[in-house]
Amino acid sequence: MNGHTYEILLALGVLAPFVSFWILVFFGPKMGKPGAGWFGVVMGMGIPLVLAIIVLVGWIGELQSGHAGELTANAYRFHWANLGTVPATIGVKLDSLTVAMFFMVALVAFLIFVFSVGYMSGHSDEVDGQCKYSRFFAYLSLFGFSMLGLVVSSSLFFLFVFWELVGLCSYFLIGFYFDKGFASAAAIKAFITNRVGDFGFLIGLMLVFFQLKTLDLDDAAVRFAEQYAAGTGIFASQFTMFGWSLATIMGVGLFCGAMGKSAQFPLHVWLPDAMAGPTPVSALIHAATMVAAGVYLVARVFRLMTPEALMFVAAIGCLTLTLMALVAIVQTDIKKCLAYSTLSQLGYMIFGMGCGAWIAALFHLITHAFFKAMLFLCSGQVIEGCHHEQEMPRMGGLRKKMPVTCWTFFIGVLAISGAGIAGTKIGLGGFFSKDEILAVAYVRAYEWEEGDYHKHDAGEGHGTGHASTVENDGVTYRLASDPVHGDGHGEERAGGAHGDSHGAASKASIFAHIPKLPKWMFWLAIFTAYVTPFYMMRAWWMTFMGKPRDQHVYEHAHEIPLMYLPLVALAIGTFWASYKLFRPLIDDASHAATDAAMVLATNGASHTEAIGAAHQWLKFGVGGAFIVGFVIAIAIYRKGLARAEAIRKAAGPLHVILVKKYFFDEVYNFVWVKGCILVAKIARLFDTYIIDLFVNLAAAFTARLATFSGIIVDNGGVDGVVNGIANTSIDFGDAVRQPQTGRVRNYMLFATAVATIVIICVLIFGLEAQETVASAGSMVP
Amino acid sequence: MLPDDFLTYLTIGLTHYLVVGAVLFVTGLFTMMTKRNAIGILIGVELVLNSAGVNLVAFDRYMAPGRVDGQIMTLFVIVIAAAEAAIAVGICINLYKNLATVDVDSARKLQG
Amino acid sequence: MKSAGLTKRVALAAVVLIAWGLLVPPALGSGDSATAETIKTQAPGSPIEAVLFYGIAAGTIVCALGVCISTNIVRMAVWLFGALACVAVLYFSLAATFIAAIQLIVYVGGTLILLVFGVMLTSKSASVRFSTARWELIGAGAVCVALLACLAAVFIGAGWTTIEGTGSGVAVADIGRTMITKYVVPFEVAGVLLMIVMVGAAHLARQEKK
Amino acid sequence: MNLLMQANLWANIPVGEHLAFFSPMITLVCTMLAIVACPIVLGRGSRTTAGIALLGIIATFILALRVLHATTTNGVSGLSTDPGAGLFIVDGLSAFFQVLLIIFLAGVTWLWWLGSSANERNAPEFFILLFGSALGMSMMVSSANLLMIVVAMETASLPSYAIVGFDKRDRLGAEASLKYMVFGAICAAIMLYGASLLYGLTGSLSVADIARFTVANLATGEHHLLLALGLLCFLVGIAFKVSAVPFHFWCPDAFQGAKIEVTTWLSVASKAAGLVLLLRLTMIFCSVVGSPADMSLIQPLAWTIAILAAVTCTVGNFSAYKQKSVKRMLAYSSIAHAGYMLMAVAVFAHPAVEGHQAGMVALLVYIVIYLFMNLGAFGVTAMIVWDTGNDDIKSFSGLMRRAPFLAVPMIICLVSLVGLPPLAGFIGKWWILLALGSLDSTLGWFLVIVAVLNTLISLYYYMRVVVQMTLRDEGDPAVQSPFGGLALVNICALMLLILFFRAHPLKTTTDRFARTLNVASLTTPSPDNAVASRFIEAD
Repeated sequence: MNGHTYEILLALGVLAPFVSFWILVFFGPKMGKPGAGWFGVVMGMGIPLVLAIIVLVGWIGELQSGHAGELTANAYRFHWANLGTVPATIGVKLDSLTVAMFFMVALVAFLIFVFSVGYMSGHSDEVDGQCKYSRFFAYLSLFGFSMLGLVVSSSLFFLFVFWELVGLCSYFLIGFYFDKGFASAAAIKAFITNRVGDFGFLIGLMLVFFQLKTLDLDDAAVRFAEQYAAGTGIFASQFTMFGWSLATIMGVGLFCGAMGKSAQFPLHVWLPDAMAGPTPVSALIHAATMVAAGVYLVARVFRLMTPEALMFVAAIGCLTLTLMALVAIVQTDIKKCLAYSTLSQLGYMIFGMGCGAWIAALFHLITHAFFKAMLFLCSGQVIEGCHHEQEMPRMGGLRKKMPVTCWTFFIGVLAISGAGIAGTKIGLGGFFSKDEILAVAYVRAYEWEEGDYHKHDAGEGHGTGHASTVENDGVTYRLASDPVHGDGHGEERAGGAHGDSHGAASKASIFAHIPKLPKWMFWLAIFTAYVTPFYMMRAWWMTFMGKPRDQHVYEHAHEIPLMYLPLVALAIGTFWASYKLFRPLIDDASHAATDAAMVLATNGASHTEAIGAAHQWLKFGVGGAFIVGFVIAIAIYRKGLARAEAIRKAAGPLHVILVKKYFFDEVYNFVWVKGCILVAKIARLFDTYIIDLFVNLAAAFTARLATFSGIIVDNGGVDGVVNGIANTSIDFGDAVRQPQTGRVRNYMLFATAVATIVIICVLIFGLEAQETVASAGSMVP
Repeated sequence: MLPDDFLTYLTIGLTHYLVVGAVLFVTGLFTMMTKRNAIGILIGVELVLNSAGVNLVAFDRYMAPGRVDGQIMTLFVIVIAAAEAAIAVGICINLYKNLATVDVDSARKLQG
Repeated sequence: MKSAGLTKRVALAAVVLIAWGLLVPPALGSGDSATAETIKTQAPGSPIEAVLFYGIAAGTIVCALGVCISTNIVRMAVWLFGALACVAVLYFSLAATFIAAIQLIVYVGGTLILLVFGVMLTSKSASVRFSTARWELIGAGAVCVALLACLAAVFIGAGWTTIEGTGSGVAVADIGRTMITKYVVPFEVAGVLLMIVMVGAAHLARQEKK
Repeated sequence: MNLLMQANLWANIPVGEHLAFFSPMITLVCTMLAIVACPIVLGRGSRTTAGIALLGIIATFILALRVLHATTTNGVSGLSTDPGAGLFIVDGLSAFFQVLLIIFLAGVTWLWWLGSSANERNAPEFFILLFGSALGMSMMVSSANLLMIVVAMETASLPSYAIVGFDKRDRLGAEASLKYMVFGAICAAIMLYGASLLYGLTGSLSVADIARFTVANLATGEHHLLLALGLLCFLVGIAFKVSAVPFHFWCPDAFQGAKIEVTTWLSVASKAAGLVLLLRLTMIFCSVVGSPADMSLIQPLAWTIAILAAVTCTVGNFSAYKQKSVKRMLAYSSIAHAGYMLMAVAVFAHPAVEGHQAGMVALLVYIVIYLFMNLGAFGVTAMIVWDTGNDDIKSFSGLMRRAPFLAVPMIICLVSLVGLPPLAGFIGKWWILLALGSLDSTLGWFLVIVAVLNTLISLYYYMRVVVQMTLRDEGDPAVQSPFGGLALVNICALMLLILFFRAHPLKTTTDRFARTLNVASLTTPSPDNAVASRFIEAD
């Protein structure tokens, strides 16, 4: 194919769900119950999937014929508007990563759409009886539009636009069961927590815009490298904050957006609550696609990250993956357990990004999308089958009632645990991706010397772009068990050199001093690799194995083909597609990022052996981890819950900490609510001693303050920081509206009083400046 | 018995008129802010407008004699005052028809 | 009751007048005479002029205070009449005879009558009093006193470079000519404005046919 | 110009080609006269009156376009770098505003036709007041003389007071008009007092003279207190017009009490006129500054406007919380938006020379976008009010089901009001932020932070309505709304989408207007400008 065929196909794929959304909004109710759903499946995701397959097949052809690089370089942009003097473009970013992500999103989403038709058939109309069914698919379609748009955006600006749209859809879908109070609370919590992250994103975006003078992803990377080499622009600034340079702040700011969307450590609070949404939504948005958008964003702006910023990324990822895995151990709600496992896996991806394991992290993203979507759909099947029972202790023994679900779930457990036979090519997706992240982390922590990159690359990376890429190709580290190794993709795809010759010259110097990774990060990641199999096996065992613990639930349990067929498809994907198909694409995409700081950690020539060696012993340490985890889990849960109960008693406070999720919500409560109470107390002192002087004038104000503090004190147990902030805002709003008494004379009094105070201030400050003025007056004779 | 600069007391200057204007201004404001009768508030507005008139004419006399801009401005102020009064009385009558009172404090349904 | 109110008012007026008298003159000396030489020697005012001014100014201020203090709307209208008339006399003393005449004709003759109509049309008993809350009085009073202090301080502190003109004021013809040349646009607009206002006021005040 | 001045005094009367620049306003006056006269011949019916009004609007629109064309393409317009005591300036800015105003007037008339024409017995009065305020607003933006400004502002205000209480059977309307009138009267009086002080200082009513005096005063380091006092008092009047805090109290009460088409009219037209007037005054102030270096002299002005903007924005947004009446919520929202727009004016007033173009373009773009957002949002509210009889937020519940063609535009308008992409509101805000950022000064960054935080704050109360429409449903019956109304709000929503995705034409157009005004080169005098300027010359 030639011209801009791929871009046009991708753009059509983005637009189809948008059209579907509008049609469903206006005509959905008339389509009726299964009609609207099937329309959503076909129009909303079927078309994009077909287009994605066409593009994928074509693209693999291009890779083999070596034209992909040119196509990437000539990707289509059209001028949208001038922002100030900076032209903003709208366009499609066409490279292997886009193609891979597009296909992954379309495929997973399609399967989940199909699942939803089944899931919603018995589910949705319990509220109000109208509109709800079609509305669900309308939202899903809108989400599909936003997510696909996010993936193809070539400009950071439009990426942000779709980013916000995705957040909006998430908000709508979490709050889908709005009649349940907790669902709307969770929706608001998610929305506001994400805004906190987006605030950082916006700062990063502004910095990119003002300092790099572009919003295009590729241009920004080029400018960034140029500015570093010349010491101009963002690198000329002496501004620092927390010891970070402006360039680092830009990177951290952009990452803040990812922290919100991917629910990283301090902003993770919304994701477990988001499980209040329908299960297909949890699978699609809160496990497979949207939350991974953060990782995708980091991958896209990787080239704008300084080593300090990446260290921050790694630290956040490391904290998230460990802490959340531990919480998952004690969860009893099946969806919450999966949610925490998602958080932990997202932490792995972010951690991998921070380490420089660019390929491995994205690869983990894809494999995770498949098996986590599958796991969530299984849980949806279970929940639907068990009559909306979500508590695992009340399940058990379901394997007889829902065999397909049971065994697909088991495949997911194996995949997430990284099951595979060490030293061979046999294993599931998670086995390879997670191990690769750990191997890179090991090298960064133990065998990395500051300036390493400089040393090696100075000698090797300074060829032409083409040569360096080929050379890199030849020595690019591949896992021992890489199934695509040697199948020919590697050599041919180098043709375009990805227009990165500019990077080759400057990259040697930009990140000459990449620091070592602290060792604790590596060990925490290893530790978590042992925890993961444990809690996953625990969940599976409690749900499907053993004896039924609740007869009522057990009797109700059933499964329907419309829902388990997508499961089977995803299970196959877990085995095959994720590895066979996506790994080479991501590998190829990595060349676009090789001028970045630390992809070299995996691609740098001299580290190949180091990483290979690391993996040689890691693969027994980590590759076997799943067996250890499984054995412990089975040992504890084999005979029901009694043993677990005993351990819980023994663990005591530790268990409480985990169940309370490290008291995160409570700490937020404490800081905000107690802070407000303190303010209220101070205000009350003010009441007592000063306000009384203006008794009547201040009466309304005093009353207001009292109510204000009253609200805060009475609702001491408000749910989390979000309500605290919201209430504070609302109360501030009340305070601001105090003068709006409805009495026009008071309006005048207030306005005049403010004006008088301003005049007095002007006079006081003006007098100082007027000392020498004798007279003034300009006369026109 | 008389102070030495007694004559300066007798020299009426610009400042004198401005101070009269200022007093009119604040009495007008005070009237507007304290009267509950809508017509009373209007009377306050007239006072404030008159203070502007006094200022303008005084400035015209002392700062720009021969130019008539100030006086013309005063004329327009008077016209505007008349127009405002007409509209205001209309609005007051309308209020009275609806509320059966001209107490502005009773018109407080719109608030918050 | 009535006399007590009157005493209170007179006392208040006297206090203000005394304060004003103490405040203004010394500043005048430093302000005007210091700069007068640079422009033009200023003729010393005649005692009669001064007495006349102080008399009218006192009248204006007493009437304005009367408006402030009265609680009865009809009394307020009467005090306002006094204040407007005094201002007209001030205009006379400023040699703006045409403006003074207009002030009397339009304001006193038109606007004030309009207000009195308003009073009569809207009040079943013209002597209805609405009491104002004490804190509002105090607040408004504080704002107004502060504002007056500011204004007075600025006016007295400013050294005015005044120009003595012909002193005889401007001819009415000048006003008329400027009005229809330089200011013809606002003049016409004012005409349109009056028409609009007439329509609006008539609509609002008219009894709606059922 | 010289010829005119050499001729006798009478030649200062605008004649001939001058009159052409007044043609839109003259047409408005003629339309009013026709509306006054027509009841004698044709009767007082709504249909007749609306017909005449429509003819007037069309004629005015064409003439306004002609003026716009003349001022922008022929290069005969522009602010003189020697703004010699002009009374009235017709240039690209005022012409552009007039065109917008007429478009909006047509929209409001459309709303009135849909909602009130059927049982309105006083259509002529309504239209005279509406057109009267439009006349005042279109004069305001051209005024460059204190007297002219005062007269124009009163012409805009007085009919507005009356029109708010137009429905005499409506208790809330009466109350609203009283409050509006009383508050407006005090602000106008204070403004007049300030004007008298400014006149006293300079001996001239021309804004240019006052500006020159100010700059001269500041240049010598003499901060004349009277000058500050006069300017502050004068600013009160404009602050009232744009409902800047603390002169915003009238706004929510008047907007809630008025008929919805009147609210729509005031929410955009009155505020925009005030803002453009402020921009005009700032422009004159900038123009008399001699050199770019001296621009820092007007720094206090920029800071005054900036602080006003920040406070207005914040108070407006916070006050909108918890409002039950959607009209009232939108009123507070309009206060907040006035704050955003004031930010653009602050950019314009900022000493950084590059701020001129950016600030002006940002303001004009914002006004255009704001026009559609508000017309759409109020239009939907209007149809809810007509159908259910109140504008309570509860009336909006389940609107997605009851009237998807109302709910979707409403969501679009509200999200656009928040300023989220992909809607035009984002563009408006983006350009303001960009203009602020381009200043690269404390003032700019301060306002950027305020604006971004305010956007976050505003999210909550707009979303409340969205949530009510989409997620709540109390089973109310479907909304019956006229087709014309649906068309109106959907056109507005569509415009918001178009203006986002095709934002460039709007930007280039406004850029062009800004360029014809030579705002970028305000401080570098060129003789051409002086010759080409179209003043109704004074003196």
